[in-house]
Amino acid sequence: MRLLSLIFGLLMLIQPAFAQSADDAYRQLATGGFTERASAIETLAASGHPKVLPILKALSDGNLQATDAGALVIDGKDALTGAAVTDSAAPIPLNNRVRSVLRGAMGRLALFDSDPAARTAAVEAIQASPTPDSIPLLRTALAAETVPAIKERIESTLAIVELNDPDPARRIAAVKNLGEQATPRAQGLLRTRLAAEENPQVKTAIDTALASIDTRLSFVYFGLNIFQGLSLGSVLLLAACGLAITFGVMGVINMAHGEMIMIGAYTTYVVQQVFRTYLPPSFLDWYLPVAVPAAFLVAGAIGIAIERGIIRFLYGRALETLLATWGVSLALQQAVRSIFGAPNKEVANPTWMTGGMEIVAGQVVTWNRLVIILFAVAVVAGLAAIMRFSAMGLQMRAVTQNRPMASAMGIRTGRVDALTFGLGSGIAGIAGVALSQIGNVSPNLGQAYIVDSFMVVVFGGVGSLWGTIAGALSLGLVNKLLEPMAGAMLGKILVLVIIILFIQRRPRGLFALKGRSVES
Amino acid sequence: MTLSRPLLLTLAVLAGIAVLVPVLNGMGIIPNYLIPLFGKYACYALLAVALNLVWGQCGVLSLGHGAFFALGGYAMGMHLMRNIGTRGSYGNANLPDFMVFLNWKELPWYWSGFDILPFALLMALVVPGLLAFVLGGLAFRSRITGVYLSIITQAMTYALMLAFFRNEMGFGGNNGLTDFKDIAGFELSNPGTRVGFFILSVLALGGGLLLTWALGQSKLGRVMVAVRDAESRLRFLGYSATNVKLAAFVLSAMLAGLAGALYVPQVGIINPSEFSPANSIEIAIMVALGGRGTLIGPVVGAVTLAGAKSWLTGIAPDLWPFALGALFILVTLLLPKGLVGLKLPKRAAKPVEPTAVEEKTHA
Amino acid sequence: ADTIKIGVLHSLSGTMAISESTLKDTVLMMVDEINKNGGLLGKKVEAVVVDPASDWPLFAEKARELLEKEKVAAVFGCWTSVSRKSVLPVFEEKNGLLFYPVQYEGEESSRNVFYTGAAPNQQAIPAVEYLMSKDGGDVKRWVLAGTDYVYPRTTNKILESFLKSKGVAAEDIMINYTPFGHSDWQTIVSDIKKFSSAGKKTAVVSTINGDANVPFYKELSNQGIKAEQVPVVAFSVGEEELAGIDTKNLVGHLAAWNYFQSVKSPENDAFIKQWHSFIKNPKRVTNDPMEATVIGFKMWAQAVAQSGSTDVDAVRQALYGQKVKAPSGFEAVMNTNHHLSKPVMIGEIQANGQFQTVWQTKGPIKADAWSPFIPESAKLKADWTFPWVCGNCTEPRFKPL
Amino acid sequence: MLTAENIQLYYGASHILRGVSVSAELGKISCVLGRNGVGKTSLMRALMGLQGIRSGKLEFDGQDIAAMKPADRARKGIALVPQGREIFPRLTVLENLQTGYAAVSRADRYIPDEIFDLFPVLADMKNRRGGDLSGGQQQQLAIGRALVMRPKLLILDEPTEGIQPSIIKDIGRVLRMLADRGTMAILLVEQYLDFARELGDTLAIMERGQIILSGKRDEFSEQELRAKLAV
Amino acid sequence: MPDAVLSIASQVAAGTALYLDGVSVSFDGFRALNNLALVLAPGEMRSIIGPNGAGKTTMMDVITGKTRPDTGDVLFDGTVDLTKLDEAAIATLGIGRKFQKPTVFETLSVWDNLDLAASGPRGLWPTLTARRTKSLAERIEAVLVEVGLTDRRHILAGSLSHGQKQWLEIGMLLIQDGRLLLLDEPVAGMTDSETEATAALLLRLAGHHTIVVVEHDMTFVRALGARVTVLHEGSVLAEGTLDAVQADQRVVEVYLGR
Ligand SMILES: Nc1ncnc2c1ncn2[C@@H]1O[C@H](COP(=O)(O)OP(=O)(O)OP(=O)(O)O)[C@@H](O)[C@H]1O
Ligand SMILES: Nc1ncnc2c1ncn2[C@@H]1O[C@H](COP(=O)(O)OP(=O)(O)OP(=O)(O)O)[C@@H](O)[C@H]1O
Ligand SMILES: NC(N)=O
Ligand SMILES: [Mg+2]
Ligand SMILES: [Mg+2]
Repeated sequence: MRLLSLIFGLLMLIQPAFAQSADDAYRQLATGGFTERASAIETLAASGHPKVLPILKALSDGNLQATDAGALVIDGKDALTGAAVTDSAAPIPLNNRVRSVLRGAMGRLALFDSDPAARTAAVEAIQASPTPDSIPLLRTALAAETVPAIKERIESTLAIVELNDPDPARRIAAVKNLGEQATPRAQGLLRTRLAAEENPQVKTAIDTALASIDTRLSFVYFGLNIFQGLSLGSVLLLAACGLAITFGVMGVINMAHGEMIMIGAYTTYVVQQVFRTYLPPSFLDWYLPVAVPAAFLVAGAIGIAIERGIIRFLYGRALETLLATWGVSLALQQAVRSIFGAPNKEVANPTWMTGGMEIVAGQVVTWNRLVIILFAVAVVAGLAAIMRFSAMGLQMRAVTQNRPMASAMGIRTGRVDALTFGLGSGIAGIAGVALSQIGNVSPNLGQAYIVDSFMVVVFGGVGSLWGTIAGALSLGLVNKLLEPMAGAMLGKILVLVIIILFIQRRPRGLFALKGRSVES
Repeated sequence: MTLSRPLLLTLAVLAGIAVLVPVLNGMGIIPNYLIPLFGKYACYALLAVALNLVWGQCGVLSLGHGAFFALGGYAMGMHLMRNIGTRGSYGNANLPDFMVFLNWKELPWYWSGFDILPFALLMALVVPGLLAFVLGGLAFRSRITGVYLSIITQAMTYALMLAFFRNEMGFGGNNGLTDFKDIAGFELSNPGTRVGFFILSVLALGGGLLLTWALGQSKLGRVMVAVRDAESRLRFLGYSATNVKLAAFVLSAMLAGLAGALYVPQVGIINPSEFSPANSIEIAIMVALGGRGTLIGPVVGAVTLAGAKSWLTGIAPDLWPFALGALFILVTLLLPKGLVGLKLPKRAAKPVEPTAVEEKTHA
Repeated sequence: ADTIKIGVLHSLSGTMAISESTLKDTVLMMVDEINKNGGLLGKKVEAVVVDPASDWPLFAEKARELLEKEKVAAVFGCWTSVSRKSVLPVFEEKNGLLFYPVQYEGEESSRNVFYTGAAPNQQAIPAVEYLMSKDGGDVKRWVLAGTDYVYPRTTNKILESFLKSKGVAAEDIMINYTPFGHSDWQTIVSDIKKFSSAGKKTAVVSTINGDANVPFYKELSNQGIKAEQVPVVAFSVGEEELAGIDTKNLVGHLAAWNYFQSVKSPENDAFIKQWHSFIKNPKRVTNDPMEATVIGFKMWAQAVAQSGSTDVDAVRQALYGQKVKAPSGFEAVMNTNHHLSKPVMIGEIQANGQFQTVWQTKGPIKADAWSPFIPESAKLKADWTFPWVCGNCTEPRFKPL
Repeated sequence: MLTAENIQLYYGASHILRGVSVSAELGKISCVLGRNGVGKTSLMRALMGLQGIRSGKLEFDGQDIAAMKPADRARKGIALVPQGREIFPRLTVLENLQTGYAAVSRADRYIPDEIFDLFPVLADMKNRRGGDLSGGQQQQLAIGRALVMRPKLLILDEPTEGIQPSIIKDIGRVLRMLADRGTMAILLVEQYLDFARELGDTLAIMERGQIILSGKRDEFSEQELRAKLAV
Repeated sequence: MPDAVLSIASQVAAGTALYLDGVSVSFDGFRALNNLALVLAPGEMRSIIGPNGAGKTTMMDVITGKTRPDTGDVLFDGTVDLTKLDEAAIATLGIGRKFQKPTVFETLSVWDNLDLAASGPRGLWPTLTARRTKSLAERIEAVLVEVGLTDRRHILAGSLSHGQKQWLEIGMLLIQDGRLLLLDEPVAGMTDSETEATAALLLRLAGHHTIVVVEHDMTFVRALGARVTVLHEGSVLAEGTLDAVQADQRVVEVYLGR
C-alpha cells in the first residue's frame, strides 16, 4: 500500500524532468559545475532509481568522490557498479545551493521512510523551500501519514504553497492554517500575500490571521527577550561573582580578576585538548564537568599564590592593590600569550550544549545559555551557602571587617585571607569555563569582563552577594529590553547612563546596608 | 605664603627642561623625534597632577579622568580639523573629510566657533569643567563616595567612548580626528612648532604644579585632607564637603582638559580610545606609581610609566608587560609612598595616613 | 650600515595582538628567507620589531621612532584603520614607506603607503554579486551587520548604494552596528532570524571585526541559522579566526578574500610549508593578511633590488608595476594608485576550519582607492605617476603642455 | 599564669613602654590604672600580640609567647576586650559572638547562657548588626564576645566605658565570680578608681610608660592612689 | 510638615534654645526615639542619662541633622527648623557636637584639627584665602592648654590615645565656639581628676552656651549640678534634679541598679 502510493507520487514528479537520462545526470554530478550538479540531483531524485538515495546520502555526507573520467566513487568502489576503482578520486564539492537542492531531493525521497524521524526531517526539508511541484507529493504523503505531528507539519507546508493557489477557498484555508502557526515566517508570507491579494474575503481572512499572529508573536518575543536578559544577567553574574568576594568582601581592587576568568577558560581549553588527545571520542562530551573543578583549582591556586606573594602585604592599603594587581594582570596576560600564543583558542560546546530548543516560531532557547543560567544559579547558591552557613564564611567576613580584632579572636587571618582570595579566584575560574562556551578564549578575555564585573558588584552594593545577583540580573534584563529598541550601541550607552542615575538615588548600590554599621 | 624648597626645586627643574631641551635639540644632541615624545610626557604628567588634585588631596578616585582629557583633546582636534580647510581629500572647505564621505551636508551646530582658536581653547577648559560640574554636582550632593563615585566616573567615560564611536555623533567615529595641518599659522610638522608645544606643555605642567601646591598650602588644602579623612565629620564643623569636592573636581577636570588640548597637536590624532576605561585606570596607576598625595609624585609616575612604555615596547616587544607588571608590583611592595618615597628617605615631608582611614573611605 | 633595517609595527599585546602577532611572524619569516638567500643589495635585512600594544597614539610614537631613530627603509604594519590613520601623518612627514596588509574601507591613497589588502571593490562588492547570483542563492534581502567603526560603516555605505542600484528596496536591507568586542549576540541573531523569515531569501553581510566574531558564530550556530537558509558572508573572518571557532555547524557560511589557505597552487604549497617550518607548528593556518604581507614584502624587496637602493623615492618609483606571483596562484600587480590587482575568491567554511572556494574571479581585479559608489569620492582619482602625482584629485596635478 | 617583664615598645621613634612588667594569676584580678596616654592600651595590645614589642619577656602558662601571633595566643587562652569596642560592624550580634568559636575546641562551640543572663540586650538584639548597636550595647557585646572564648586570661581595656551604672555593677559581680572560680586570670585596665579598688586584687599605676606603683589592693589608701593619678 | 503646624510649634517654642517635640525615629521597625520631647532655655545646661540604647545618641543625631526624624518638631532658637537643614548648615548655626566615639581628622595634626574647627567663615573662597592670624594662633594655644595637648600639637591626631582624642574633640568643640554644645559621653575613659576638670570646664562655659551632656558617670553628673533628664526606650522617663531622679524607683530599676 505504502509502496504503491510512493511510486504513484514519484511518477507524478517525474513528468517535467524527463529531458535528461540518468546516465547524463550521473556524469554531470561527477564533473559538472555547481549549476549542473544541482539539476543533476533533481533529475536523479525524480528518476526513482534505487541507487539514487545512497548516492545522494554519500554526497551529502561528503563521502561521494569523482574520478577525472567521471565515475562516481564511494569508499573506493564505483557507486553504480560496485567495482573497485583505482583511479584517483576527489570528493565532490558542494555549495549552499547544491546543498539545499540535495536536502530537498532527499527529503522528497524520505517522505515515505518507515522511520517517523526521517519523515519529519523530510517534511522540514521541503518546508524550507517548498515549490508548487511538491504539492502532489505532499498530498500523497498526507494521506498516508499516521503520526499526527507529522500530519500537522505536512498541512502547514501545504498551506505555504497553497497560499498562492488560484482557488480563493484554498487560499482562505491556507491563511487559516498559517494564522494558527504564529511564526514570523507565516507573518511574512501573509503580508506578502496581502499586498497581492484582491479577493476581499481572503483579505479579511488575512487581516484576522495577521492580527492573531501579531499578538501571539509579541508574547513570544517578550518571553524570549526576558530569557535573553536572564542569560546576559547570568553571564554578568558569573563574571562578577568572584569579584564580589575578592573586591566586595575583601576590599582588594582586584584588576587581575579578569585574568582569573581567562585562566579558567584556558584550563577548559587544556582539559578539552587532553580529552581529545588521550581519550576515546565518545568521552569528549564530558570534558566540561572535568573542566569546572580543574578551573576552580587552577585559578584558585594562582589566586592563593598572588595573595600570599603580594596582596597580604597590602591590607589596609586598599588603593595600592589597584597598582599591584594591574601589574599582575599585565604579567598574566603576557604569560598566557607566551605559552598559548596570541590568537584565539577553540573551545567547542559539547554536543549536549549545542543547538537549542525551539520554543515556538523558530525562536530558539539555546542549550549553552540555558545551561549557563542554571550553572550560575548553582554557583551562586553554593557561594551563598559558604558565606552564610560555614564557619569559614563567618571568619572571612570577620577578617575583612576588622583584621586585628579577628586575629585576637583566634582566627588565623593569613589562612583565611589566602583561602578567601583563592575562593574568589577559583569562582572567577569557574566563570571562565562558562564564558568559554559562549565567547572567545584569548589572552584578552579577562579585559572584556573586568569593567562589567566591577560595575555589577558596585551597582549591586559592595559586600552584598544579593546585591551582586540583583545587579547582574537587572543590568542584563535592562540591557536586553533596551537593545531591540535602541540597538546594541545606544542600548549599552543607556545602561551606563541608567547606572549613573540610579547610583544617585542609591549612593551605596542596590542592596546598600543602612544605618550606623556602614560608617563604622 | 613662601614657596617651599621641593616646589622651588621642581619648578627650577621644569624651567631648566623647558630651556635646555630645545637648546640641546638645536645643537643636535636631542634628536627631533624625542621632542613630541617629551611633550606628550609633559601632558600625561599634567593629567596625573590633575587627578592627584582630587584623588591625592580629596580622596576622590575618579576613574574617568581620561574623559576630561579626551574632551579637551577633541576641542583642540575640532579646531585643527577646521583649520584643514580645503586641504582635505575631498577639498571641501566647510566639512571635514569624514563628514563628506558620510554624506553630511552641513556642519553640525556644535562645531561652530571651533575655527577660532581662543574659542576652542576656552571650550577645552569649559566642556570638561561643565561635565565635571554636572556629574560631580549630582554625585557629591547625593553623597556618593569611594568606589561608587569611581564607578560612575568610569561609567561616564565608558558611555562617552561608545558615544564617540558612533559616527552619527559627528566626531569622526572610531578613527576620530586626524590629518591635522597647522595651528595659528604654524605647521604642525615643523620642528619649531613641536618645540613650541613642548615648551607650552612644560609651562602648563609647571602652572598645574604651582596651582596644586598653592591649594595644598591653603586652609582649603587642609579642608580637602579632612574631606579625604572623615568627610562626614567635617560636615559637623559646618564645612560643605560637597562644595569642596566639587571645586576640586571641576578644577581638576579643567586641568585635564588643558592637558588634552596640548596633547592632541603633538600626537596628531584624537579618537575615542582616549575615553576607554583602561586609559583612565592608567592615569590612576601613574599617580599611585609616583606617589599619591605628594606634589611631584604624579609627575614622576607619569613620566616613568609613559617613558617605560616607550622604551620597553621598543627594546623588549615580547616581554615588556612582564617588566612593567613587575615594576608596579615591586613599587607597591617596597615603596608604599610610590617612587618619590625612594628619593626622600626618612625625612618624610607629609606623613602617611594610618591604615584604618583608607579602608573606611574607600573599601 | 651593513644591514638594511625594516620596521615591524604590529601589536603584540592588547586586543589586536590576536590578529596582528601572526603578521609580525610573517614578516620575520620573509626576512629570514631573504637573508638565507643572500640578503638584499648584498646586505642582510634586519627586522626591528616594536610593540604598539593596540594603543593608537603609541602607534604614531613607534612609527616616528622607527623612521627617525632606527632609520628603517620600510615599515610593515598596522591592522586597524585607526592605527593606520594615526601613523599616516608621521609617514608623510618623514617620507617613510608603510606596507599595510589588511582589507580596509578604501578612500585613501597616500604617497607613503602601499595598500596590499583588499579595497571594497575587491571583496565586498564581488561577494554581494555572488550572493545575488543563482549559485549564491539568489538573495533578495540583506542584513548588513558590522562593528561600529569606519571600515564597516564605509563598506556598508558602499554596499547599500550598490544594492539600491541593483533594485533592492530599502525595507529589504537591515543595518546593524555593534560595539567592539560585542559578546552578547542573542538579540541580534534572533532579529536576523525574524528578518530572514519574511519569505525572501536572506543573507547576512558581516563586517564584524575581531573579538566579536567568535561569540557571533557560536550564537549563530546554536540558534540554528544554517548556511543553506541564511548564508553569512564575512570580510574579516579568515582561517586564523576560524581556528578559534568550532566550525562543525558553520559549514557553508562564506567569506570573501583574495586568498585562502586551501588554494591549490605551487606558490601556496611552498608558502604553507615555509610557514609551518618557520613557526614550528604544522597546525598553524595561513590567511589573507599574511598573504598580503608576503606580497608587500616581496614587492618591496624586488623594488629595492631593481632600483639598487633603499631610498624611499627610488623604491616607490620601482614599486609601480611590480609583479609578484602570489600564493593565491595569481600574479599580483602594484598599481599606481598604491593598491594591488588581486583575484577575488569566495569560500565556504568547511568542518575542518578551512574554506572551500566556491567562486572566484577569472583574473586579478584592480583595487579602487576611491569608491565610485560614494558621490564625492567617485570624482577622485589616485595616480602617483606623472602627470597626476596625486592620491586624491579630480584632474592631473601637472597639465601636459 | 601571665608574666610580662621589662617590656619595651616603640611607635616609630617614640618610646612608649619603658620596661613595664605586669603579671596575672589564676583566680585573681590585676588592675592597671593610669592617666590618658600613658601606655595602658599599648601594653594590652602588646600582650595580645596586636602590637609588636622591641624587647622584653612574655610568658603565658609557662610558655614563651613573645613570638606568637595573636590568633595563636587566643587559641592558648588569652582574650581581649579592646578599648573602642572593635565590634565587627556588619556581622550580627550572634555572629559577633560566634567569632569566638575559632579559639575553642569543637565541644565548646556554643554560647554560654550566662552571657545572655549578664547582658540580656544581646539576646534581644541577636540578629541586629553589631555596628547598629548603641555604644554601650557594643561594649557589652565586646565583653560577651571575649567570654565566648572561655579564656584562661581575660584582658579588659576600660570595659565599663559607656555602660550604664546598673550593668557596670553586674559586670563587677561577674568578673568577681569568674575570678573566684579559679580557672581564669583577669587583667583589667580602668580609669574608674572606685571600680578598680573594689575589684582589683592587685593594683598597678602607670605613668609615662612605666609602672610607678604596684602591689596588693590593701597596700594603698584611696588618697594615695588619687594623688598618683592626678596631674 | 505643613507650615501651619510649624507655626504653632514655633509659637510654643518661642524663646527656647532647643525645642524637641513628638520626635520619633525608627530603624527597620525598631523605635529608637518615641515621641520624645525636650526643651532647653538659652544658656541652660542639661544632663541626659538613660540606659544603653535609650536613644541619647540618636537624639543628638536628630539635632545635628545626621538622622531625619520620622515625625516631630526640632527647633533651634525657637524658630529654625533643623529637620530641613543638612549637617553643615546646622553646624554653621552654631551647633557643635562631640561624638560618643571620638572622631577627629586622623591625618591632620592636632593643631590643624583645631584650626579647622575654629569659628570663622566656612565658604570655599574664605577658606582658600584664610590666613594664619596671630589671634587665631593664640586661641588655639589657649585651647591646647585647656585640653592638655600642648606638647602634642604637631602630632597627627591619629596617633593620639583614646583619651587624648576625647580631649582633642572637646577642644574642637571649645574653639568652634557654638551656641549649642552637644557632648556625648565626654568623660568616658578619663581619670577621676580629669573628670573633675571637665566638669569645671563645662560649668565655666554654661551661661554663655546652651549645653547638653550625655553621661553615665554619676559623679560627673553630680558635679555638673544641672537639671537631669532620663531617657528610656526613646522617650523621657523622668526629669528633675539628680537627687530627685536618683530617688525615682523606675530610674533605679532600668538604669542605676541596686
Ligand atoms: N599608632 C600610634 N602611633 C604613634 N603613637 C601612638 C600610637 N598609638 C598611641 N600612641 C601614643 O602612645 C601613647 C600611649 O597610648 P595608649 O593608647 O597606650 O595610651 P592609654 O594609656 O591607653 O591612654 P587612654 O587612657 O587615653 O586610653 C600616647 O601618647 C599616644 O599618643
Ligand atoms: N541603624 C540602626 N538599626 C537598628 N537599630 C539601631 C540603629 N541605630 C540605632 N539603633 C538602636 O537604637 C537604639 C538607640 O541607640 P542610641 O545609640 O541612641 O542609644 P544611646 O542612648 O546613645 O545608648 P548608649 O548609652 O549605649 O550610647 C539602640 O537600641 C540601637 O541598637
Ligand atoms: N581595515 C580594517 N579591517 O580595519
Ligand atoms: Mg587606652
Ligand atoms: Mg550613645
